[in-house]
Amino acid sequence: MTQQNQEPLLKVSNVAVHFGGLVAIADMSFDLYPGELLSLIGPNGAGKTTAFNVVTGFFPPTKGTVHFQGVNLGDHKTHEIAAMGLVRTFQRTSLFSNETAFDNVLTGLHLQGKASFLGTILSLPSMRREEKALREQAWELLEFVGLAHRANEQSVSLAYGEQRLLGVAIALAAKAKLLLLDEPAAGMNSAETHVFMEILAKIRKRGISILLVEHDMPLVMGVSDRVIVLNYGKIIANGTPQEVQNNPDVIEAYLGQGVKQHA
Amino acid sequence: MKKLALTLVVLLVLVTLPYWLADQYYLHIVITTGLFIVGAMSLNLLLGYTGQLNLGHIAFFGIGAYVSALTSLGFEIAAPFGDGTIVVEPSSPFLGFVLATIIAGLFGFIIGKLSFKIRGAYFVIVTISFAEVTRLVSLNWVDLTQGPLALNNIPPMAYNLPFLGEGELWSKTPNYYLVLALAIVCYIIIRRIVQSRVGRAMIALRENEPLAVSAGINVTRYLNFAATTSAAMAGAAGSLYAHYIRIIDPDVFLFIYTVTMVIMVITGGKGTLIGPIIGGIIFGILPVGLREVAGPEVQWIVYGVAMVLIVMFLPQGIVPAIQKWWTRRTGSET
Amino acid sequence: DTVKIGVNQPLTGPIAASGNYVLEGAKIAADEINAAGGVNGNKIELVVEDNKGNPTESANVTEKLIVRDKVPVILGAWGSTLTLAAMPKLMEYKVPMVVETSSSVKITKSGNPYVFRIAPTSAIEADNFVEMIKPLGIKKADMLVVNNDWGRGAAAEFRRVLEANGVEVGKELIMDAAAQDMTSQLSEIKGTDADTLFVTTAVEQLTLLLKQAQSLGMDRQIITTGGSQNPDQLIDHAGSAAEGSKHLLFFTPWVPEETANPEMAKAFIAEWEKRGLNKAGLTESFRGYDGIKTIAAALKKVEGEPTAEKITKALWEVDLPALNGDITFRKDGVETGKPSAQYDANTYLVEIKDGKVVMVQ
Amino acid sequence: MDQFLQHIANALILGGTYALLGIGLTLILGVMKVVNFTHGELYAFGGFMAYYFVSHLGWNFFIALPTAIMLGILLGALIERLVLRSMRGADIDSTMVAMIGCWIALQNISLLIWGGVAKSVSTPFPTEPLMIGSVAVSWLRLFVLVAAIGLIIASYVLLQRTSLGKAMRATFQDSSTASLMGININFIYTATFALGSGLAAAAGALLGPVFVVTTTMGNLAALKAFSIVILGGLGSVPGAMIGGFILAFAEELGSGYISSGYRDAVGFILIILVLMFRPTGLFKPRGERIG
Amino acid sequence: MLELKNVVCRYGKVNALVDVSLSVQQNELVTIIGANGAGKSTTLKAISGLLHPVEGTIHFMGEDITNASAQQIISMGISHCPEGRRVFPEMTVHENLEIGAYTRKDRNGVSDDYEKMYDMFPRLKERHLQAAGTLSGGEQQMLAIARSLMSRPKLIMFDEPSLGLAPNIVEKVFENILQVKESGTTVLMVEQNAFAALDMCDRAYLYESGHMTLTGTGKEMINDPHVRHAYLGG
Ligand SMILES: Nc1ncnc2c1ncn2[C@@H]1O[C@H](COP(=O)(O)OP(=O)(O)OP(=O)(O)O)[C@@H](O)[C@H]1O
Ligand SMILES: Nc1ncnc2c1ncn2[C@@H]1O[C@H](COP(=O)(O)OP(=O)(O)OP(=O)(O)O)[C@@H](O)[C@H]1O
Ligand SMILES: [Mg+2]
Ligand SMILES: [Mg+2]
Repeated sequence: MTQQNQEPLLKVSNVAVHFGGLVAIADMSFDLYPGELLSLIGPNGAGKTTAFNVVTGFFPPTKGTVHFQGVNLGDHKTHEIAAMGLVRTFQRTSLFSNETAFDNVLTGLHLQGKASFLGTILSLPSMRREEKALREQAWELLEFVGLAHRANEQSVSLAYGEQRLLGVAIALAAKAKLLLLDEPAAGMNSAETHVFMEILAKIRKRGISILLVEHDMPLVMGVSDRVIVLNYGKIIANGTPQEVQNNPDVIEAYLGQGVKQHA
Repeated sequence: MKKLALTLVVLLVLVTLPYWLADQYYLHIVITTGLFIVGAMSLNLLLGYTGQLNLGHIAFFGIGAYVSALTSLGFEIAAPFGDGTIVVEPSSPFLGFVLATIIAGLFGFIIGKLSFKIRGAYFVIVTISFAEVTRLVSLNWVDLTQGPLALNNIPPMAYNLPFLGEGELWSKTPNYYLVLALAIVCYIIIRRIVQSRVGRAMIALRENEPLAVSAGINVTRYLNFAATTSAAMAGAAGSLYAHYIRIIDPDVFLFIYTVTMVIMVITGGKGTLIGPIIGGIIFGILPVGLREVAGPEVQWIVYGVAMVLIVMFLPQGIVPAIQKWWTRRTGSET
Repeated sequence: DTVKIGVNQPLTGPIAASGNYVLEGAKIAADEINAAGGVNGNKIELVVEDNKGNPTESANVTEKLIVRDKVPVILGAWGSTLTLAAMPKLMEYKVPMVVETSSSVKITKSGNPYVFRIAPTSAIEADNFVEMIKPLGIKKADMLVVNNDWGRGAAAEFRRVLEANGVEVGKELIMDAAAQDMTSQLSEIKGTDADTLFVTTAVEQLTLLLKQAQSLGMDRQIITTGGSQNPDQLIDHAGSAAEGSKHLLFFTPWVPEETANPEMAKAFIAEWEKRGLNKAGLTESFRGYDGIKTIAAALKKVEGEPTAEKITKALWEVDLPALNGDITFRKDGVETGKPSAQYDANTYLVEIKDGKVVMVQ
Repeated sequence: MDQFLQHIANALILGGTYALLGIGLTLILGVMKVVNFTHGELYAFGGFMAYYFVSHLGWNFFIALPTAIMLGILLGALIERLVLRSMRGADIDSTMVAMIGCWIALQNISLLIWGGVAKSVSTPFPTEPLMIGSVAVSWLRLFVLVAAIGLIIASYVLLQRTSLGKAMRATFQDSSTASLMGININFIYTATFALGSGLAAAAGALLGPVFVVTTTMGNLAALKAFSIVILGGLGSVPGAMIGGFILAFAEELGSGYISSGYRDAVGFILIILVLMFRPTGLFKPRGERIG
Repeated sequence: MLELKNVVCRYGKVNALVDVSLSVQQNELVTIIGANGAGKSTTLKAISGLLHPVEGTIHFMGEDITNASAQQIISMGISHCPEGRRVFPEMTVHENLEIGAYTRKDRNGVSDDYEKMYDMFPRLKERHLQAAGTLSGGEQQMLAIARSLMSRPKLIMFDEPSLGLAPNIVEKVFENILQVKESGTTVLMVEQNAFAALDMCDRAYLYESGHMTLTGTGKEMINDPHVRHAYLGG
């Protein structure tokens, strides 16, 4: 799967993040290659979500740089980074709460539209055509994650697991080249997780690379090409699922003994 | 189909209003209320859709009023740098109207820029502060604004158009049509904005800013657009107000006016298109009705209590409540 | 039948007190007239509207009084901005208004032939003040005025008169009408070597100002202008801080015998007290009384149906003994071609001495 | 120089006044997140009570003060039960409009009761100023400053140290979870609003003698209070105090050395500037994060 | 100890629970499993009074708590660790624990328990002065669990306690839940990690779209073909 010979799609170099005195990420470097599904795992508070925040430009790293397709993201805002095709989901479910599931996705499709301020005020025909196209895409996406039957529900009134899926749909709507998923399967039972694995596979078929943060080991080990383990803001392991799974440090710091039994 | 019919009826009523509304005094009330409704609609664009409450909205209305008045009256001020004076000759009220709209919009843009990171209560206080500053400037820059001495004898709105020729709008009826036209234009613009991708971007900012930006929405850009548009509309209304009332003093910046607009928006239903209009009609008519029946203090008390009751029983506002009731009755999803 | 008279006053909001006093005065006049059988057999009826101390509202209620209630004449509208806001309506409908309080020079100089002002302008007040300058030994003066047409107007006029009479005018500071803390301005004035401070503002702010001047240990002659600052209220509220302050007034209920028409004054004061109204209101309420009396005098001169047009004409001929003096109108703002009417009112200077109000001769 | 010192003294005194205005609102706006337009009315209410007890019933000021505060607490509790309780869960703007309604109604009720004439409250303090060198300071306002600092410390301790205070913060951060902790949230809502109202009344009763008592005295006071609380950072008690002093210095020096007409403008411009650089005020407690 | 009879719950018009009956005996460990949106969380909400059933009754220790307020129910000795953490964001970690013990009077007992919690989750000790809202997801989950234990309840309800926790922490949490049970507290747990949950519990209920469709001992459930296929992905 991984094409090590290629240019990395995402290049994280010596990133550090401090909050006041507190070191969230000490020193982190890794590459992600086109088409790859890379998992980032590690104990709670290791710095995974913070890594997502830095990569997507929610706040700048204290040290180090992030490159996407060779572009230094240092001087770009989050919405610009998203426009480049680098989109994330959120760990604590994050939706447009008072909107229906459908409108959530429709809003997520923002980048697919061009409607300018003036064009909107004049409501040019092209605008109306575009609007129609967007609505169709929104339906497709809901189908894709299997929420079409919930399209007109208020997103708050969806069950936890469904809200997770909707989050993924919104991210997909932004035409991601690289999708950053923060614990997408949290709150899903193993059956649902299997369904989600299939969705992941379909996403990859669309040629979208994925950086996955997840604590569900069967899922991670099942889908990843490569796994990076973060502990106290440092990378302690980087390799295939097999290697990582049997790495004593990783077992010590993160997996614990029960992992086999759960898998 | 039903909808279309309804719209036509409403339009018919509005257009014929001056003819069956015998009493000029009522027409006067309709005109001033109409201008406030435009203010409320524009406020709603910001509050209802981007979720940012602007408690200084009247500033743009006032700026529009002063700009338009000063353009049509002309003025003479000491040059800011060096000595000598800047003299501006009186020009047409219509030019005043255009400038009022543009300059108010410009201020809206600036406020948007200044507070690009500021949200919620903090945005509220920035806007209040801005309005107070404009009030104090209008009060103290006597050379320009006559300060508390007020700008009076403002000429009425005038036109000079290809087919209609020239004219000045002294009487109420033409002023009414002017306000009506402005209101309709603003309504259509707002409607097109909020029902489009642009509107969704604004709502996204209101609902969940982090998610919005990570979906690639440049929220500050849309906030700015909303602020500018809404300010420009308020400015336009202010201009018409100035040429209709024909006196402007720093009291146009009074906080209570913004409060009135906010009341109109919230009781009517923020984030709905007709909410501000319904709220505007109620709180435009209410004082007039009360004036007939109650003493001054009592008028105010009833006014306040009415406000409380409406939001207590319809916290979402009147229009959403009606919509809910309607969908429940017809069972049809809207 | 009855003749309607519109009354446009601030009855709620920050200046409600003054508006209500004027209204009470107007009512006394109306009752008195009706008790005496009305004018030319017609009872008069006051149609009262609240302008909330807000110009737009003032325009609104003027419109309402004229169009809805069909009043042929109006009394109003206390503050100058309120009056200015009402004036275009007078023009539009050609209805006269007797202006009882507003002092802004503008009002009678903006070419509106429907305003008849019985209140003194700041100019008149200042001119009347001239003979006081020497006796009071004023050499150098500062000014502290409220930031509105009234305050700024007064500052300009008194500066004119003082400088014309060889008095040096130092600082001229302003304060926001709503301001409660003037210590900053006062500290600045305290720093100067002037012997007198001229103050123009409403009575509430004046009370604060006197208190704060005292708390800054400031001792110099303080003279207030404008005529709506009631010494009784100052004595009650400011206590020792009010001691020694001097006030320009247009009516002096403490010494009715000193007023223009003592008998009328005594009767008015008696009626006021009989109605259990606050004595502090007298220096405002007399305006309402004189205003209605003026209108009634005009009505008397009208034959037949009293129309706005006839009343306007009749007002010019009024010659009426009133509380402030004998009211007659002269043309003002002639240069505009449409002159307004102005009455040259009397002014009195009083001083607060050991908690009592005494005239300054 | 003397004048400069006088300005500094004035600013300190004024700062105390402003801080006092702010405290009640830190509870209701800062902690409870209710945009409380009745703040000014409770302030005026406190003033009128002080006036009534001292000038009509001839009570000693120091008995009138606590009584006025108690009544303020009661009035606050009443408003909460009658209006706010049924609006729980309604969004912040609707609640704000309800408060605006109460504000307008209350203000005109008091106009009906007290009339438009200003009232003044006689004070137990000497009217002659305390002279420090050439600088004059009013005893009364010195007392206000002390009282303000006292009340601020008290509210700080209440919120940060007592379990009632913690229950308050918890309730307004997440009321349903708070109820899962066994907190009686109905009580907390009423208590918080009542307490905030009591503090507003306290400010009114203390400042009544300093200024005059009028039905509209609350309007400007409320505007200042809002500015101060937000300048300081919502929910931060020390913030409210610092905010009060900063605003006071800006205004005093602004009007002393720029222009008395632009006195308030200086304050407002300062607020805009501060928020541009600190969008959540000077001392906003942290607790937000992304992801 | 706890008994639900024919409970029906609605959100607006949506039926979230239909005719659910369920019981928990003194000192039992009972788990509820089921798909997304099956109504598991709703059940817990109904018990702790965050939500009142439109039909049916709920009894706790013989008393009818169907329409009691959350606060009353909690003070009767029930603790509910809600779905989605719900820590108090602007309060420190330690203050959150203090609030957890809000109903308790025994000062010393409480301070011992702080120590217990910090031993269970050393990470929380490191962070005890940090604003809870700035904790990582998992840290917040630990805090929520610790907070719910602070009240020393008779019955404790966990809604997906393992959610967002690292595997080794999950083990630890489950061990602790067992300890809690040993120490005499009754436990009702909703868990997506069905295998572990069924493995450790005494009895279990299976929910499907608002209905309670199957119940039995943990072992029985694990061996039930339908459960195996639908929830254990086996
Ligand atoms: N805004 C902040 N202020 C202070 N500390 C923070 C902030 N954000 C994160 N932290 C700390 O930084 C560390 C890393 O947080 P992060 O959310 O990246 O962990 P994580 O790897 O995502 O953990 P989890 O698996 O539990 O989600 C945590 O210890 C957290 O307490
Ligand atoms: N606040 C709400 N408003 C409206 N409907 C809701 C609300 N919360 C839950 N629901 C609906 O009630 C049903 C049951 O939800 P519940 O949260 O109990 O499911 P669950 O079993 O906990 O699912 P999950 O395992 O995803 O947490 C779902 O269909 C959900 O859509
Ligand atoms: Mg995380
Ligand atoms: Mg759940």
